[in-house]
Amino acid sequence: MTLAASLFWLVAGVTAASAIGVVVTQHIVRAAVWLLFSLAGTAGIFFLLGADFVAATQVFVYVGGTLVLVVFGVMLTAQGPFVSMKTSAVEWAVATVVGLLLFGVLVVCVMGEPAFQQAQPLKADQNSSTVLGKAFLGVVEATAEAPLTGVADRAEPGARTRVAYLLPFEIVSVHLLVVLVGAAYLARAKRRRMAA
Amino acid sequence: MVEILAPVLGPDLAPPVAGIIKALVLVAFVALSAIFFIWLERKVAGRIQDRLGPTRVGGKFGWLQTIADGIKLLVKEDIIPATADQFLFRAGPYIAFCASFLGFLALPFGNGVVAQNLNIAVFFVLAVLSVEVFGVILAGYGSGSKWSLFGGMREAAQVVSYEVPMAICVLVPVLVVGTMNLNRIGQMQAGWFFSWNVFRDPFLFAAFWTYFTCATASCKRAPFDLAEAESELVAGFHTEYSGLRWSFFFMAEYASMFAVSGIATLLFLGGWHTGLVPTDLTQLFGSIAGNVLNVAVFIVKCWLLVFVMMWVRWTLPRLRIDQVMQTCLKYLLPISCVLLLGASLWQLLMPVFVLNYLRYVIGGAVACGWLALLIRLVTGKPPAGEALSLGPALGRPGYELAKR
Amino acid sequence: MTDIGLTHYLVLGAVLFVCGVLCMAIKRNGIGILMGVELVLNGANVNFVAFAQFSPTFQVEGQIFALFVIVLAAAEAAIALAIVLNFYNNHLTVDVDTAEELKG
Amino acid sequence: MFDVGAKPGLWFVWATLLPLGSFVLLLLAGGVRAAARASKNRGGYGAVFFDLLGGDQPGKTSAYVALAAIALAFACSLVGSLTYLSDHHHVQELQDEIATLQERIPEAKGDERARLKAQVDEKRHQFEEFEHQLHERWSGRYDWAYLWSWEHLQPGGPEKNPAPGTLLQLGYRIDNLTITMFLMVTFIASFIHLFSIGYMSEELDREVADHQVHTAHGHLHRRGRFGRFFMFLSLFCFSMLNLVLADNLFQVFVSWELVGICSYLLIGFYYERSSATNAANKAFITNRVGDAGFIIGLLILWTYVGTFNFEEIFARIRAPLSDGHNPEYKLAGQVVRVQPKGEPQDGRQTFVWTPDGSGSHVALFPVTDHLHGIGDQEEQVTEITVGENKASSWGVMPYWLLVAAGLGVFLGCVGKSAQFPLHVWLPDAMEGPTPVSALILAATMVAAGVYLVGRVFPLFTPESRLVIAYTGGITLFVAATIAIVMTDIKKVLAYSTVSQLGYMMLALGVGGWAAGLFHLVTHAFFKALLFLGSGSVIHGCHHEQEMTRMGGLYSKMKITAWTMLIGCLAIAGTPMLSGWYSKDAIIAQALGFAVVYPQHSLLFVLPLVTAGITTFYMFRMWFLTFTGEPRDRQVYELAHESPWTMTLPLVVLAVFTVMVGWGWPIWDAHESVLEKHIHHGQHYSVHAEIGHVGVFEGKIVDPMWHGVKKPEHENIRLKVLENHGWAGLLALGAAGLGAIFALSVYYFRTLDPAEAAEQFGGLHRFLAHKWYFDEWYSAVLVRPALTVANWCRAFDTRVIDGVVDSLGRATVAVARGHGRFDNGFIDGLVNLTGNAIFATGTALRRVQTGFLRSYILFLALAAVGLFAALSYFVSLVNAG
Repeated sequence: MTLAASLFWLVAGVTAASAIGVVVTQHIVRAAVWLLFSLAGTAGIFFLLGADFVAATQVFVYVGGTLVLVVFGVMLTAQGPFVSMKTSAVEWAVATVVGLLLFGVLVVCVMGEPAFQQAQPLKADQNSSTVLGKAFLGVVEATAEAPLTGVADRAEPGARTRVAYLLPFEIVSVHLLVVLVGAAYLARAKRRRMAA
Repeated sequence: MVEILAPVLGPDLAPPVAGIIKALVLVAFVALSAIFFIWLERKVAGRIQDRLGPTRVGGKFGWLQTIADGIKLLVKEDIIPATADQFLFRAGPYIAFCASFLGFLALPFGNGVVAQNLNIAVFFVLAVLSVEVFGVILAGYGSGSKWSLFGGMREAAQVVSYEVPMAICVLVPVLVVGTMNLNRIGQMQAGWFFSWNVFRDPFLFAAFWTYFTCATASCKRAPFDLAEAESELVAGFHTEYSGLRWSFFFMAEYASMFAVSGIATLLFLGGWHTGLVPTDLTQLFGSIAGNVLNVAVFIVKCWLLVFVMMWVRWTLPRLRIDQVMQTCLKYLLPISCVLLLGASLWQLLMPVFVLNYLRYVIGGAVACGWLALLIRLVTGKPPAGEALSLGPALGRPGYELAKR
Repeated sequence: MTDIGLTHYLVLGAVLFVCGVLCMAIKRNGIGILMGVELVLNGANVNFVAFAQFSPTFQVEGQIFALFVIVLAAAEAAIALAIVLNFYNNHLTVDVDTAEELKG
Repeated sequence: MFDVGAKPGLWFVWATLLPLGSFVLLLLAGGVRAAARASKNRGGYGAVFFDLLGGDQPGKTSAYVALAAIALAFACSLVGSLTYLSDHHHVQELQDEIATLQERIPEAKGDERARLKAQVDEKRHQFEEFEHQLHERWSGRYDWAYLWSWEHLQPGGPEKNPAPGTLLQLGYRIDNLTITMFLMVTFIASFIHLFSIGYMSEELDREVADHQVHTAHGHLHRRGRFGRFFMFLSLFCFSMLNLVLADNLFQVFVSWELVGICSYLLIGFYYERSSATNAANKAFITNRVGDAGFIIGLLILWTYVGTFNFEEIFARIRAPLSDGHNPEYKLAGQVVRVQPKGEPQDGRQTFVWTPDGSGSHVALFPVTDHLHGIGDQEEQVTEITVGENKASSWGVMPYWLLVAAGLGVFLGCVGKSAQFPLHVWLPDAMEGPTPVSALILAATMVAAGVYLVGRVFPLFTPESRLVIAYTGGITLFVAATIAIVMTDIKKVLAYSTVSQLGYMMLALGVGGWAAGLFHLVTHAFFKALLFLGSGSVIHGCHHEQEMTRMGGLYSKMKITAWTMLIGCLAIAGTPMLSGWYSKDAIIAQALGFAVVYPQHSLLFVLPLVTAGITTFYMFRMWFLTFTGEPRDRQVYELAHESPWTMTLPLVVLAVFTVMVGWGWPIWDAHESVLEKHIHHGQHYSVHAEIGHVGVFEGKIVDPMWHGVKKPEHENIRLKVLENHGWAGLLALGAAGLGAIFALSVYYFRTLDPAEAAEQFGGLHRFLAHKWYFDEWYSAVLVRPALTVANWCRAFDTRVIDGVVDSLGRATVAVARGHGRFDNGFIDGLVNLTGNAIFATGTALRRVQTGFLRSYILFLALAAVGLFAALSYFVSLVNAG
């Protein structure tokens, strides 16, 4: 077992186990902790995949922001110090069956696709943030044909369309801002309702 | 590190071993510096409060005080309150400490002296440091105590808010130098002190102070230490903690203090460069010796910044929580946005002449200011009735340095 | 076992995805459902980044999509939490089973 | 388009548009203010607007806007007129040269004669060239609307098939008459505006009490309508100026109707008073009668001539100045009458010129290629063939239709200028505010009729002109007799106006084109003066109009008295005052006409006698108002002189009343500069019809050159010039008699007017009832019309409504049947469908648990199904 493989198994195991922990635990704050581990594990997966910018973003946005927000929500809406809403055993059973079915189908799909198994990792020695920055600015290096999907992006390699992601990025930023404003609006205290 | 180990251990085993060694060194450093900081904090507090601080344990300066404290904490009974959520209560300190510690992975102490030379180091450090708050929240929630809960809530609100202007302030130098690689940023500031980023343009100069304020707040240091406000919340989120778990919180706090100071140093204050010689020290003294000096310079700079944090802590009164939030959202956030915008426009619009030479003006002015302050400190008249003084802040009778 | 390929990552993504779906299906707590959504999105993200690593035509887009997903997930979380808060204001609980006004 | 340098006529267009702009501005402002009034208490923008626009108490801004517009219009017309005069200076010089040369031709012999003729030809060529340039400079057209025609579909399109009458135009044409009218209208209107600011000042109040209107709560109280008044004035001025500016009949007609509308609005300004609304209605309806004739005239011209443009109409009706061969073209400017010859063949009809002027048709020029030579030599019978193509089928028109067209247009003028028998509206129009009376009756509306008669003068055949002359004669006499007995100061002036308009019509009818229009201008000045004077008196006496309650006001209002005296002297025809020049010219013209046509001597006697009557009633008015003992103490005590905004126009108008007719030497009635100026502007056909004198007693009188001259015994113009002195003396004598009579009766009191009225009771009653016109109209026209209307209404309510009602009832019955079907069957079907769907929905809704989580499970299941199916199909594809 190489270092990369063992790291993968470690991180993936933690991630998957934490994800299962999120499902299984009855306690919502604990679920949040499991989710934290799962998300952090995902960030680790991203590091392993050479996407360090995405990984850092994952940590920054998810763990530092979203999750804190979630916990906040938990605390704001808690009725007692330890709230757990029990789910009936039947529901558990049905959900588990459906989940396993879904998982099975997905795994079959993934495993059954030979292209997936033949895919070789690209060399991740390039600085991913540099690549991303270039992509945002529309500077795209020549890349090979697509072996994964079997569909060439263009007739000859290197003739990729120059797509700048700066505008989508800006749009998403503005979107985020608007959403935050909207969330603040939605969540603000409703004096009217209190009075009524 | 890997290159050194590879001939000995082989290519397969070298990377994990190197990683483990790095991690251990860092853990040791963090723990040691925490010990030092705790001692320093006591001494500084003592001096500022017109007393001597620890003197008994460990000889003249009381330098063994922290060790004694540590031993005490280690042997203390580990109490978990009955109402506490066991899992969360246990997990909180480790999460906090791990988050703080992770930041050091990408922090270069010298030219190339870094555990993992990440391309997005600044981003990474900020990201993992932000996770620390999660541990605090869990501790506050899991303690099953109202004081703790309040502390955790305050901490969450405060840190999440202050992260925004802090990140924007970090963006200002990143934008100017064009990379997030801390090592690279440090290398770019080689040379005399006016090539430090902080002197590059007025916006960076202002960004440094803003960043430092935000960093102080995000380390929940006074005057922003609402999470552990003793006068209101007993001890805030760590009310219910004791022993080793409690000490982890303090290690985390001091570690993150050092980490944000390190970022400030690297981004603004020339990193590991002394600013007194025109090149990197590695070029003068070779790779090993130069880097040792570099690391020393870097650590001293960070300590100085940490010292300033302590100085501020024992000087300024604590703010109210609403004042804290108001300071962030109504002042620091707009200020940081303006700085970002201003720095961008400055880069775009300023003539090259000004861009190149303004740093000498700012650097010269600041240096002159420091010089004047120093002269004033040395030659200034002490307050009436006092024999000898080093200055208004430290000038108290009985201060050892002054007596010497 | 020793050679980690695309499939491994995709299966991990599938695990996260299914866990998320299950979480959504099982949790009666509104915030729990939100966590499920986050998990689902993470599963998708894992796939995206994995494809970015394994497919040259998707090298850039995979990461960018992942970034967008993260950002939009943050936005979604903010909105969802606001909705949950409102829900709590109206129902004095976060049990989504009480929100059955629209049932047939 | 707005290059005033190349097209100086645009000065006048600007002058026309300025009042329109003022109107639009005031209308918008008023509209905004009215819209904002609702929100004045509510705050917000509306209230701010409302305050900005004056709020409840309107300021004088509207007056200043209107005044500025009309004053600027005057300035524009002045600039334009000066440019025009400098342009035309050369024309008149050329005309004079040609006239003197032509006078010498008959006496010259042999070579000398040929040389003179060549010289005249050359000069005439120069003249035509120059005039053409001037025409370009001083006229403009804008195609306003095309009347699409099937002609355009023919091969070649509209260029090759120029169907006449396919377009309406807006245009302007500046000539001597236009500039005179422009200056007069804008000048007088400016001062009327100024006067109105003072006179209408009480309309500025937030609340005006109208003492003549009684409601259940006492007198009527209403908001002041200052702005509205000036808005109407502006529109009025625009309409009038546009009428004068127009170069085509259609534009004239539009303006004509606008003037009518404005008069309606202004006469009915105090519309709460029933008398005012009645008067406005009367004016409007009476004018409609005239306008019906106008429209008929327009239609005839449109049908046969195919254009509304004055120049084009005249060019078609009247023979050209020259046929291109013979400079002494005998038919120049005449209406050429032709007679059909033989039967029409192949849709073509041949017409023959009848030298004796008895043809049943009129040739329209340019007729065809055969035109050349019509009337060239009297022996030659020239044939016109029409019907070759569509365009030339307008080559002739029936003569009686031309007469009808002329009379139709004249009927319009009769209505507008208040001629007998449509004069009844004018005295009632005194219900409007006095400045309105001055504007309508002095400078604009009534002048429009006279102006139009002058403008379309070439349209009138001798028969039409005779009708015009007699209409004018009857009008001037009838109105003057009524004016004698009127006691309302404004009514006196109203009838005086009718009478004076009669003078103008008479003058035009007997061929005194220049005399009639000259009188129009001078009359505008002194009648505006008199009306404004009367307005000043009324204002000073607090709305007292009855002269029986005035008297002795001289000491109270000296400026008004003096200026009105000047007006009276002018209208009476006192030498050296403007009225003298024009009235002299008219009476001379009438005398000349009577000499040539002795059977129409009445047309001379009537104006002569009326000149005396005019003097009498004008002085009667002045004496009753300003001299003697005050007959009503209360009125006298309260009387006061008017503010400067009212007296200034009086003084200025008085000065102009004196001077406007002057020439050098002043005492020579011939030498009026204004008259000469108008005279230069007449159409050549006037000369052709009336007669022409190139040089008279060594002076150039009519600087026209064409060779056609009426024989001496038919040349009215010659007779006028010969008898001018006599006519002047007679008129002066008549006026003197009238003045002496008035002096003796109303100043020296040698005769008691009341006694006289008693003695001639019948006559007095007859006159006081205005010749029973209103009663007669009521009996003959109004009541029969009402009766017929009642019959029609009865028919309508009984028969037509009955049919409609029964149809309606039948429809309702059918609809009921339908309704039952609809309710029973169709609704049943619809309900069945609805119920079925409802039942299905009820069954299916159980699936909708409302639990979010179960939906998610369904979703997951669906995903499972989808993926399973998908992978199955993919495996199938991969396999095969």
